[in-house]
Amino acid sequence: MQDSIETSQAVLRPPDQAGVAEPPGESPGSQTPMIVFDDVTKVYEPSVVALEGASFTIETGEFAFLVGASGSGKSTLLRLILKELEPTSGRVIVGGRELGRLKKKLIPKLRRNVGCVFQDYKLLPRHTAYENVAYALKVQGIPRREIRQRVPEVLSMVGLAKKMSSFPTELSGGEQQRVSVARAVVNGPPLLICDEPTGNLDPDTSVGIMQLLYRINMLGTTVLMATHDREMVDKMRRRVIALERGQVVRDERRGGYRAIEE
Amino acid sequence: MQDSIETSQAVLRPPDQAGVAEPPGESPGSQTPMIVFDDVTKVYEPSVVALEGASFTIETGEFAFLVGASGSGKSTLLRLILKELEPTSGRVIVGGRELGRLKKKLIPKLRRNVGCVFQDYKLLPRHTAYENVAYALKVQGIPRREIRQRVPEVLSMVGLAKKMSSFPTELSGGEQQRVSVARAVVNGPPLLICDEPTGNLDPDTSVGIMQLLYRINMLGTTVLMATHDREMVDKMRRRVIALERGQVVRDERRGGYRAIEE
Amino acid sequence: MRTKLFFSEAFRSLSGNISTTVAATLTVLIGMFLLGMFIALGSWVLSWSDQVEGQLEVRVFFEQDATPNQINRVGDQLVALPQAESIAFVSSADALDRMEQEFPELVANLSSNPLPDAFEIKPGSASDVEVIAAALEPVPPGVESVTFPREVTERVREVASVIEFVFLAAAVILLIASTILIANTIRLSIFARRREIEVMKLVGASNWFVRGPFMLEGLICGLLGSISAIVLLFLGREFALPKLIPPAIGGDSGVSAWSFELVALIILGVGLLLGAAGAGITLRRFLRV
Amino acid sequence: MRTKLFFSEAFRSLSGNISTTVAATLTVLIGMFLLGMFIALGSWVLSWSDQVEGQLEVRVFFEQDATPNQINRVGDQLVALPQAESIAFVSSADALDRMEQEFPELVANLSSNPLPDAFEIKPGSASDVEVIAAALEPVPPGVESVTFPREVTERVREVASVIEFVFLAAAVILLIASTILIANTIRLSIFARRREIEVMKLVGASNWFVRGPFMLEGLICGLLGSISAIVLLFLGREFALPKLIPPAIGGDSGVSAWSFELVALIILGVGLLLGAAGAGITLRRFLRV
Ligand SMILES: Nc1ncnc2c1ncn2[C@@H]1O[C@H](COP(=O)(O)OP(=O)(O)OP(=O)(O)O)[C@@H](O)[C@H]1O
Ligand SMILES: Nc1ncnc2c1ncn2[C@@H]1O[C@H](COP(=O)(O)OP(=O)(O)OP(=O)(O)O)[C@@H](O)[C@H]1O
Ligand SMILES: [Mg+2]
Ligand SMILES: [Mg+2]
Repeated sequence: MQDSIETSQAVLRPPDQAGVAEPPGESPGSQTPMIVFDDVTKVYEPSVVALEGASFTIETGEFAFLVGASGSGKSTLLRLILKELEPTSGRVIVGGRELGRLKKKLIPKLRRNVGCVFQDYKLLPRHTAYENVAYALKVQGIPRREIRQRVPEVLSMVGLAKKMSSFPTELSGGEQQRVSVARAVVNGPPLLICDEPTGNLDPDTSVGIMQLLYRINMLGTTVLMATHDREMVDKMRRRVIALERGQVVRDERRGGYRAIEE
Repeated sequence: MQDSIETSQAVLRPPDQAGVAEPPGESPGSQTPMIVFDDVTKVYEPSVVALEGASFTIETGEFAFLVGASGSGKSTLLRLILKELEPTSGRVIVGGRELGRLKKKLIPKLRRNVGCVFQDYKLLPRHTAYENVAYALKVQGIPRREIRQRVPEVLSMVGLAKKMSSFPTELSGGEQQRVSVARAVVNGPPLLICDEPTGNLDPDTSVGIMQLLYRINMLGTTVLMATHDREMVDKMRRRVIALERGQVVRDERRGGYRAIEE
Repeated sequence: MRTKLFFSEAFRSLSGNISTTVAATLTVLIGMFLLGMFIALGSWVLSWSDQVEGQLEVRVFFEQDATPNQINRVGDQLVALPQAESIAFVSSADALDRMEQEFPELVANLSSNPLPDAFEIKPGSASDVEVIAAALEPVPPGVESVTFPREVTERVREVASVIEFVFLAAAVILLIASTILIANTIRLSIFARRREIEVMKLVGASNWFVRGPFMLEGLICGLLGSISAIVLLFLGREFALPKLIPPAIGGDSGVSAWSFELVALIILGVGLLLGAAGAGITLRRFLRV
Repeated sequence: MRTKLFFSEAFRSLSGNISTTVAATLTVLIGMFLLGMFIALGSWVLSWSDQVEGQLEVRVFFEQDATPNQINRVGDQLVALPQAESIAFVSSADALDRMEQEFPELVANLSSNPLPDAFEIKPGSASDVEVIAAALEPVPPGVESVTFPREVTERVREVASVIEFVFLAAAVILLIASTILIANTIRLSIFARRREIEVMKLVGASNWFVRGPFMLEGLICGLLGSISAIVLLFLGREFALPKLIPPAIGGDSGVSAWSFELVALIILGVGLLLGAAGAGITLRRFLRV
């Protein structure tokens, strides 16, 4: 019933370096940071302070975890990167472009260059697993032939080769989550943001997904991942940004889920 | 921003023993099992075998974990208990009543006696957190005065005292999940089924929720919980039913997340 | 208690749901407005065609030597006919006066009055014409001939029946159309909330507990829509019509639409019924969880 | 390529969405059916009132001693009038023949023919009556008098204008109502899918990429609805009408509705436009993600 997660590396593509990753008018040698948060505050009307003065920089090619208690502002931070929300104050810069100044017309282009695994999956209910993943390619005008090849590859990678023609309502929670992962990575975006991509997965499947993200990162994609999986964070020893009540309280190069003083 | 999880035991109520827990015409002394699965098979049209010959019995007052890989049939099993689905073959008996023979009219009564935390929360989008929890009491005709007292208590217990008047779209993923937990436990049902109630919660909040479920179990409520939280299962050492491709492959009185031979 | 709950749920739902509420109300409004307009118009046209029919005449001409006695007997006979709405006696002298006005040259040359005495009978409706004529068959003594505009009568009767038919058919079609449209809108608005209904059922709500607020909501939409339609019709009647229709026709005595109150009542009833029943029936499909 | 994608998305959406598709199509169907019925009925009634108006006559009576020359000159003058639809010359002998049939006693006593020669002119419409009469002012030599049914003309003109107004107003109201209803339904059906639109935008779809399939869907609903309405109207005209309307009226030569093709074309155009534009405009609200 469940496919094993394939590990063929062939289908993973290096990110499209002509995308937002490349700021205009700068030499390819000196990489601009992928994400810059500059004193960003987000207040939901009327008075919920979800983020408060968050400042950090994520370099191109980094792999960073975002941790914090439930309600600490992780999803809010990620949604700012997609320009799904506007910050109340401060600047968000993605791939060298300040999002506050990004023209409305260019928002779709930004989003095509930022793969996103949503906490609530956000699958299209009237599209099958295959079509959901294909949609992310169709919006870019990728030729049909290429879509027909890439989508099954990616779905096999997340262990859903046999569920391609199932609709979201016919998939288990974890299967839906994996479709969301597949959709985020299918077009090899330079930046990948994942909001708890393993929350509904058993430990084994989680490890498979993490390996996939790891490999994608190795090929040059910047990955920012919000998670509650303590074990995973502790094992990976990557950069950890910790939020507490909307404030960045810890930012370590090779951190664990908890601060060391604990 | 986040409330600490209260531990006041006063608000927890022992389950209503006059509910489905009590089979008609049997002496109160000899407890009937709470849940009996008798060779249950569930095939989704046209040919997805989600459960295959599952048989087990859960006694009244037990605390049992349901584990298994993503797509192994956990949610399907739990949905059968709520009579949200009908088994393709086999019998499901809850509180002594065979669900296949339950009259349509009595389904609401069954569901009022089975608290359920849904994997996808299933909150009413046009109702606030408070109203979502209150709805589970209103359907029972509980007086308004009592609702006004109980709902805030339960929401405090899950750490959402300050989010009572927020709508689901204004809550973080973990907060929505906790509202779902609060709704499931608010009327002290004799049976509580939880489908990954901590999937979107950080470890600390998860522990708080687990403690809550544990206390509720201590007061006599039967709890059946599907989960991927290996640590939790290993620490609790309670009954573990493991599913694999729809089949019960392990059923241990004091098990861990993995089988011992592994 | 329960009722209070229903109301509070229905109002929450209405306000949380402005978009669908407005849509449903608007649909009721339009359906009921068209229906009301049609009923008013139709009843006016019917009354007008009635009046036109009433202007047809049956004439009874007497022989030159008919006795007053004979004339009176025919007169009594006519008065006894319920179909005869008005009866006028036109003496031969009156007839000559009329002719003199029309053709002065003609009358100037006459040596004697060639015109007979006559009765002119106006029937209640076109179909009464022949009944009256038949009542004078065989012609009573002293009567020379009974004439009536056979062709015109036929014609008026046909036109009237066509008009009646067209308006009846149109009203029925409009009623059916309104019903479908309103049920349709309610169905869509409930369809948009089927997940919500599913959740309600899963946490133990009985069918009636789910249905109550939805039906109340339908009732409220029906009420709002109907009342708006009535207000619109009223405004149209009071302000738009008088300016647009020449008073000569608008003020025609004898021609009148059904009373506005009656039309309003019909609209209100239909609107409420469609709103509530529409919601109740549509829900059935979604309650099977 | 892009177009193909749009089509496949639109069809998927239509079939995955039967409930809302049917609702939207049904709304277009009803709106267009009512509109079509009204246009057909309206144009028929207008043509009928035209015909009734055309039966009004202007009569030109000549003096007893009018010369053929004078009569011809007036005849030429009348022929030159575009408002005169038909012109008939009724000689004094013809007039006497007519009268003899109506009042044989009268004519029997006449020593000479007192009736003058005359022209009977049928105007194109009621308002032309006075134009024709005015053209003969001052009366040409040899003409005794020009008469026309002043009161009846006035009356017919008023009735015709009321009928014209009522049908025009009703058609406009129906058009507005259809527009609102269809926009409404489309709004509801899109509202039910706003989450879907949000997701599309979040994975990088441009506004037009989202809008395309929805508009195509609206177009298809408009097409299906309009065609069904046309078929229904056609069936109604072919099978229902002939059975219900007496042939005497239905077959009236001279009275005719607009051609069915024209009505069908109007319906089709309006339906398609409303479907596509409705979807496009409604979407704007939900594309701001
Ligand atoms: N639309 C909104 N309106 C008002 N408050 C909101 C809204 N969205 C989120 N919040 C609040 O902002 C805070 C941060 O939410 P966010 O979703 O960023 O948390 P999170 O870190 O992702 O939590 P979780 O781990 O539970 O997903 C929470 O307290 C939440 O209630
Ligand atoms: N409505 C449906 N129609 C067809 N197949 C379904 C349907 N619902 C679930 N399935 C399939 O049945 C299997 C079991 O699903 P179920 O939701 O019970 O898994 P699960 O154990 O809860 O998984 P997870 O941990 O990911 O939530 C899966 O393979 C799923 O794809
Ligand atoms: Mg979150
Ligand atoms: Mg599940």
